[in-house]
Amino acid sequence: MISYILRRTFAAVILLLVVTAVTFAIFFLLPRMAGQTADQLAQQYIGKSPTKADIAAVKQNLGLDEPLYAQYWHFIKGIVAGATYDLGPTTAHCDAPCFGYSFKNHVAVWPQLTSRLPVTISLAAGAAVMWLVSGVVIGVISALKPRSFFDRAFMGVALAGVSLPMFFTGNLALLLFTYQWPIFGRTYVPFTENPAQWANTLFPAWCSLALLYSAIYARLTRSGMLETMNEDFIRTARAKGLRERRVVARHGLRAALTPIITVFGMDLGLLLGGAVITETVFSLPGIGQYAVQGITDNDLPPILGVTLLAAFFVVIANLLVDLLYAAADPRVRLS
Amino acid sequence: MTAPIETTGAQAEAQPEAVLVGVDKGQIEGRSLGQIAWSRFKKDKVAVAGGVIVILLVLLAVLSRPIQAMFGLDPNALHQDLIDPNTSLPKGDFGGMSWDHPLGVEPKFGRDIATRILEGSWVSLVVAFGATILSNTIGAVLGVVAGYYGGRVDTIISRLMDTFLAFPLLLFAIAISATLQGGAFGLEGLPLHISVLIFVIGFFNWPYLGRIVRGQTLALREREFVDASRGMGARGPYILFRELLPNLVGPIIVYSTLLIPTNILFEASLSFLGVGIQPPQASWGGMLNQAVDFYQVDPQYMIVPGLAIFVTVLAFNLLGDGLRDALDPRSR
Amino acid sequence: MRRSALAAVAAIGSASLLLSACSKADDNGEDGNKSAGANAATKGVVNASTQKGGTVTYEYSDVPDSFDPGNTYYAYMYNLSRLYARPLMTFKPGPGEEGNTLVPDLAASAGQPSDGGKTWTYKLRSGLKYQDGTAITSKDVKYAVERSNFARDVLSLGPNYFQQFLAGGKDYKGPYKDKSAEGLKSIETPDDTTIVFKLNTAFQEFDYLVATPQTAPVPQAKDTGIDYVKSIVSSGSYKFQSYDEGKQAVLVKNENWDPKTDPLRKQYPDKIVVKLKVNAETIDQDVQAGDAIDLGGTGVQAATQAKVVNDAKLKANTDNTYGGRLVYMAINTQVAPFNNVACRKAVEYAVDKVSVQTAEGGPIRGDIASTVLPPDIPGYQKADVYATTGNKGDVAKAKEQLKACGKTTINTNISARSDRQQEIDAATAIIASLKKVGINASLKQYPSGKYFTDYAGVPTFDKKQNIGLHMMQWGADWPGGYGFLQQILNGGAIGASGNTNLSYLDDKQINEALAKAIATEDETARNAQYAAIDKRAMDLAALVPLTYFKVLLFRPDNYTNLVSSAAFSGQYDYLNIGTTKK
Amino acid sequence: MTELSKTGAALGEPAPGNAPDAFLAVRDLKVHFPTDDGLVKSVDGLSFQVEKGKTLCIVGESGSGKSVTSLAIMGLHRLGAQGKHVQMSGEIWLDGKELVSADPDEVRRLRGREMAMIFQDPLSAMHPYYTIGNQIVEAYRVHNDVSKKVARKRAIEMLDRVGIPEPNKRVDGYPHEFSGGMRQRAMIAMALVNNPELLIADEPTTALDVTVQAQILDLIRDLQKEFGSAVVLITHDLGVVAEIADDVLVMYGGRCVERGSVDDVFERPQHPYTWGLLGSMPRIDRETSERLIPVKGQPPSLINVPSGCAFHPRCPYADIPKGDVTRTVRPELQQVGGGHFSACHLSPEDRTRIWTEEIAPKL
Repeated sequence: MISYILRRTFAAVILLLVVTAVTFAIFFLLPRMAGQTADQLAQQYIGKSPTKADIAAVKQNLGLDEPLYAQYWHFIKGIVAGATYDLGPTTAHCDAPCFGYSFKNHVAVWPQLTSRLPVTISLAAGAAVMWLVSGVVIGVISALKPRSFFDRAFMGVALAGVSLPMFFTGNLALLLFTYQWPIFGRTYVPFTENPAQWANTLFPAWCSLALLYSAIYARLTRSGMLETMNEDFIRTARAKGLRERRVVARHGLRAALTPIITVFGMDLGLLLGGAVITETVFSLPGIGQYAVQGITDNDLPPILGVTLLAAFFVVIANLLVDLLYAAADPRVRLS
Repeated sequence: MTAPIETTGAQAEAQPEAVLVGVDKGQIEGRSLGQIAWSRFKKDKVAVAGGVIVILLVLLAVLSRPIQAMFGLDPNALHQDLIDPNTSLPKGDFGGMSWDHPLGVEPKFGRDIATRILEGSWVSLVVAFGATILSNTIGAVLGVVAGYYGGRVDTIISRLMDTFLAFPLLLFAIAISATLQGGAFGLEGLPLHISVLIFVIGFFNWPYLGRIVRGQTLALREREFVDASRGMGARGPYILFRELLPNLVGPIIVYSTLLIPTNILFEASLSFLGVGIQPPQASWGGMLNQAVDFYQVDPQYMIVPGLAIFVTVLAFNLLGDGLRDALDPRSR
Repeated sequence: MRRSALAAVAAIGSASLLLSACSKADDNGEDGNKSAGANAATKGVVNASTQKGGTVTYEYSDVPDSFDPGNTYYAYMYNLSRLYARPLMTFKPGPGEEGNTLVPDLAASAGQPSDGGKTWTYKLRSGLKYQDGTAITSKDVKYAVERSNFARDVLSLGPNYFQQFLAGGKDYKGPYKDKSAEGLKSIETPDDTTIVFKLNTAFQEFDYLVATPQTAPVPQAKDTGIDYVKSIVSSGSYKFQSYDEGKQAVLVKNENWDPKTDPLRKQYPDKIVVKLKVNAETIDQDVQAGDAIDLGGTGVQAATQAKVVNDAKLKANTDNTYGGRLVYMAINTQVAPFNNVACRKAVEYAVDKVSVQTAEGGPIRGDIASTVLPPDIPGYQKADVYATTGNKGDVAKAKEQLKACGKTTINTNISARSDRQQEIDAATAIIASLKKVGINASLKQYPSGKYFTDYAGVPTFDKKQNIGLHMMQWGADWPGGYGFLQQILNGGAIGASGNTNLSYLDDKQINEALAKAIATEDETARNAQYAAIDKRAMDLAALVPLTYFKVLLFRPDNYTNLVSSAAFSGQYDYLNIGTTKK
Repeated sequence: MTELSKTGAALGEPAPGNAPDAFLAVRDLKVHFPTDDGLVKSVDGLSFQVEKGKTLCIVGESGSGKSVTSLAIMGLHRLGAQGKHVQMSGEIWLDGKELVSADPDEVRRLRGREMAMIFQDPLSAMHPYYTIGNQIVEAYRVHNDVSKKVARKRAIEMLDRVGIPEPNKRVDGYPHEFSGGMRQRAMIAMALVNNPELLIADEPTTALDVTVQAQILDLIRDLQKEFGSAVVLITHDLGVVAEIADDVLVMYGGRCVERGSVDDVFERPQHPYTWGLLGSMPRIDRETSERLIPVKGQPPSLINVPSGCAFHPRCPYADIPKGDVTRTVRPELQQVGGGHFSACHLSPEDRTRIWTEEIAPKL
């Protein structure tokens, strides 16, 4: 088991490095794809009628004229050791882990991320609980009575849920619950400040997300459950004379739910990486919204930062899932 | 006579089965599987309904421009006489529904919503299909290669998949399409936006099908007919594309049908966030984006495109589910 | 280019305003203003009161470029920053155009021009102190100007007029690079209360220039460049208690501010809170609840307006007035066939301005425009060179001009800023009306961040992409004709990129007239010249004026001394707003 | 011999309703599954019985209904998702109790205690997430109210009994950590943990290689002796049959085509299908080429079973009886000797002739 953990962790770290490299490269190349020169990039950071000298200065401060690998190296160094940028009279310090420095708003990206993370986590966690519970329960019930009325009804709803665009349901929810009948709050309140308010404002967002995901999970659970209940070991369990309830709970669920851990982990990871649309629709100041902000300001460091953080979450989620899986399924540990 | 204990289990098993079953197994399967699937599918009313709707939608999309021409519809024609300048909302109830404008008109411009939905349909489907084809071509080829050759090739491709799956797809898509908006690759305007969308949506989610195909290939690789053709001295590529791929058509089709709706949603999301199709070109996501400013005073402007997306996606999902169930009854 | 509150408009994406319009220059018989209190703050001070104490809250849906008085270019920050940073001159809190009156702030009196307006001398009031009690000297003012105008690689966000007009400004590298004791030679400080600006050309509106926050004193010892924003040393009636980047700033009374040195500020509330990144709809709710002011000052959301429009009581609490800005479409005089004036005139006649106005949100959003200068800018003179019946455009006349230009049809492109809904809407309407006369324009959108640096502002790019028309909005940097016209009509300043003169009009007559006007001492004469320039530009059909931008503000009940000032794009003057709430 | 005739007699007179004296008796069992494609008649009127201490082997090609029969006895068809749809009729008497009509929970309580089952592929038949011991303990504690500790001791003792080395260590192993043979032994241990009187083994040796096969069979035989339980062993391997069976039942298309003692069926088989099976049974003392007489054609569809004799489409002798009786009339089981039954239209003479002249010499 230990060696397994070590192996997976190592793999995760490598993966993370690769992802950062690729991400960085893309964001380095993108503007150039769009035909931007280092000069033009620098110019964005200066007001109007800039002089050549100004541009040169900015270019140098931002290291825009350095080659890709050099910039990447600085970036990685920044994450590990922090970085400093020469800004004329002062130098801006960006302490480790330095996920970049937004020259548009003159703030280090990392503190911004950490200050916004709680929002995204609140959103993701709350929704996750909702959809996991509802999804799995519904899935199991329908699987035990396949093609029953209940099953058909729920699967119908689930399919509809999967087919509804988030930004549609979200706005509908807003229209109904914050405008038509203003039951829920509009501006995010930190849990630490006022848990009740916190839940109250997040509730519509949770529901909209949960609707989507629980639909997916109901379908996953159902098919997984159906498959498992056809397995030989279920027949064996019955042959032992176990009560059906025990067969389902101890033998069926255990096997059917394990693969769902994987999907759940991945989804959670992705969601933490920025529920961009949900945060936009419900104007929650999470990291997804931060990325969108960066895009409207065309300020790359925040976008890059968020993307990397997101990738980080996914990879970590991946790792945890693998470990969980290994804990759940003895067969994995060997391979 | 005494029974010969010495017979090996393998033989003992092989003999009666093989002999009694008689002629070539593969054939029978090959023939019947498709038939069974089809007959099952036909029985699945819902799926058939989905299929019908999908066909209609595709027709609608393909004929979108001709229809407009035929009835002299212009998605960008203004009807501001139908707008109250002080509220910029359509005059009359239900977003200005009328015989000329069955689905009402837009705020501000009074453009006919029905026509814009029609116009948006082809954009939506072109992007969705394009992206699906792109990602599934990459996925299928790499998947089958990984599965067939195994070893180092497999390792590399699998790692590649992990890497791609680790990318926050939506963020990437947003960032890329936002940056390339002004013009890139000598493209601009609608062609640029469509191709950028196809690229960002298609290029990053190939690993999903890739994994499926790889798995299937691993299973197939050991099957007799592959050994057979290998025995007959067929070379890698031949086996890959003439022997293996045809047997993977099933899963690929199913997965594609299920990927298209996802991509439709994806395109809509990007256009909704304002980094996809750009106005005045009509697109469903774009319409929703516009509608957000008005949803409290003119909800119907938001609901129409929302439902358009919903119905389309639902139809594809129904069809996809039906196909999958037909090919793999256990998943029912 | 004063970005003013437009960015905010874009950010909020607020599309339409629903109140029926009304304001001085607009006599199209709208009756919206007949109701008691509507537009009251544009005519006088509303809730005038001297009540002290309480907390005044400002809310903004976005973040400002910077709180640093030397590094901002937004009207609302010009307005707000005066609470903690006193410029040499400033605007008198007054309704409408009365607010355009300049009054001395840090200076004891208006500037003394000499040498025909090439030299300007200001005397500071006595007894001025920073929040830490140290004295404010003219050196600090000099330093403030140097840092804000000459270190573009550090503080880049503000305008750089001083760099343009101070003698030797082009060669000075700014205080961060040039450590020499005397710094910029063309600003002299003979003693601690005197400051002298030596210009490279006669500039009669210099008082307006020194009314920007850029002249608010900054102690060199305390300046940390870009980080100064985190530790701003107040010279005004309030000082920073806390500053949370991108979230909120809290201002409290500055004990070391002496009322005797300041006839303007009253220091009514105990506390001033500026909340950033507040959801736009929430702002509307809070404003209507009477407990907040929309810092951006651009007006309420579509939904709120829907509520307001049908409610006389609510309507009575609103102010709908000019935002000191012209929404127009520049015709690129260097891109064929618009190098031919006839073709440009064809466009002038073709555009259906009512359609554009409706697309932008109706009369509330702006009045139909026919001149370059908006009505609330000195020098405005009513005129309509290309009048068409009902402003709905005139296809016949347009076709005529087209023929005169030797064309039957034109294919061109029209550029707009992708993140500015209003521009795109206007362009969409224009495209439709141009089509009627055989001009096929297709919309091209570019991110506003690069609009001038990479796209519309780059002549070669426009030629290559055949972009003959540019959507544009312009706000005066100060309520004077020069500040408005110079940036968008001066042919002398056309460069390889970053141009704001999107007509690329390089008309000798205009260029000279501009130089002449700014040197003219007599104000009425000066303004007459601006009017002439305006007319000349219209005769050359350099641009199509679309609407005079207007804002719709909701007056919070609990706040006192609310007065909408033309000097700040119609925003309430933030200097002395108090609250009745304890 | 007397034994055989006795059972034969018992089977001669079917007495529906009242309990037979046999330990396990199946009477006219029918198991049908309705599917989208039609009604699948997996078992269609099957009767047989087994005494304690005896072993009945059910042989037949896949899809002939052998496994379904076993599951029917265990009452496993009526459980789970498809349970509702199964149509079962006939009687299954176990030690005087009738199971088909019995309350499912009653059957459940018998399951694992009085009757236990060994499945074909132990790897998939054991839960991958639980240790072997864990699963045996579970099986034990369902029917015996004892502490985990006791149950565990029992499990270890059983593992030891089925010949698993160092059982007290292996008890905590997972199925995938066991070798095929060991797994099957564990499976058997699990089945026998409650000393069932009826042991059903569904192809217990198929997945294993010869040597292990032999060991497993020996094990089953020994255990049977020890517990004196009745064994129903399902297989398509006549080798296994010859090895272990007392009686043999040949199934074809969901019905019994021939039944009798091992000697009867192996020495004087009466049904062409049985001949086919025997013919296809390899023998090392012959050349491969000449020894196989394969039965041509494919197994019958269980949805629409061929009219008349289900085997006629593949039967080389289908034309010998006059008229098209083989195509129209379904042959009934007829006693062809003491306790030896066969369902075939061929006249006894023809059968003896064909067997002695055509088939036997080739074997």
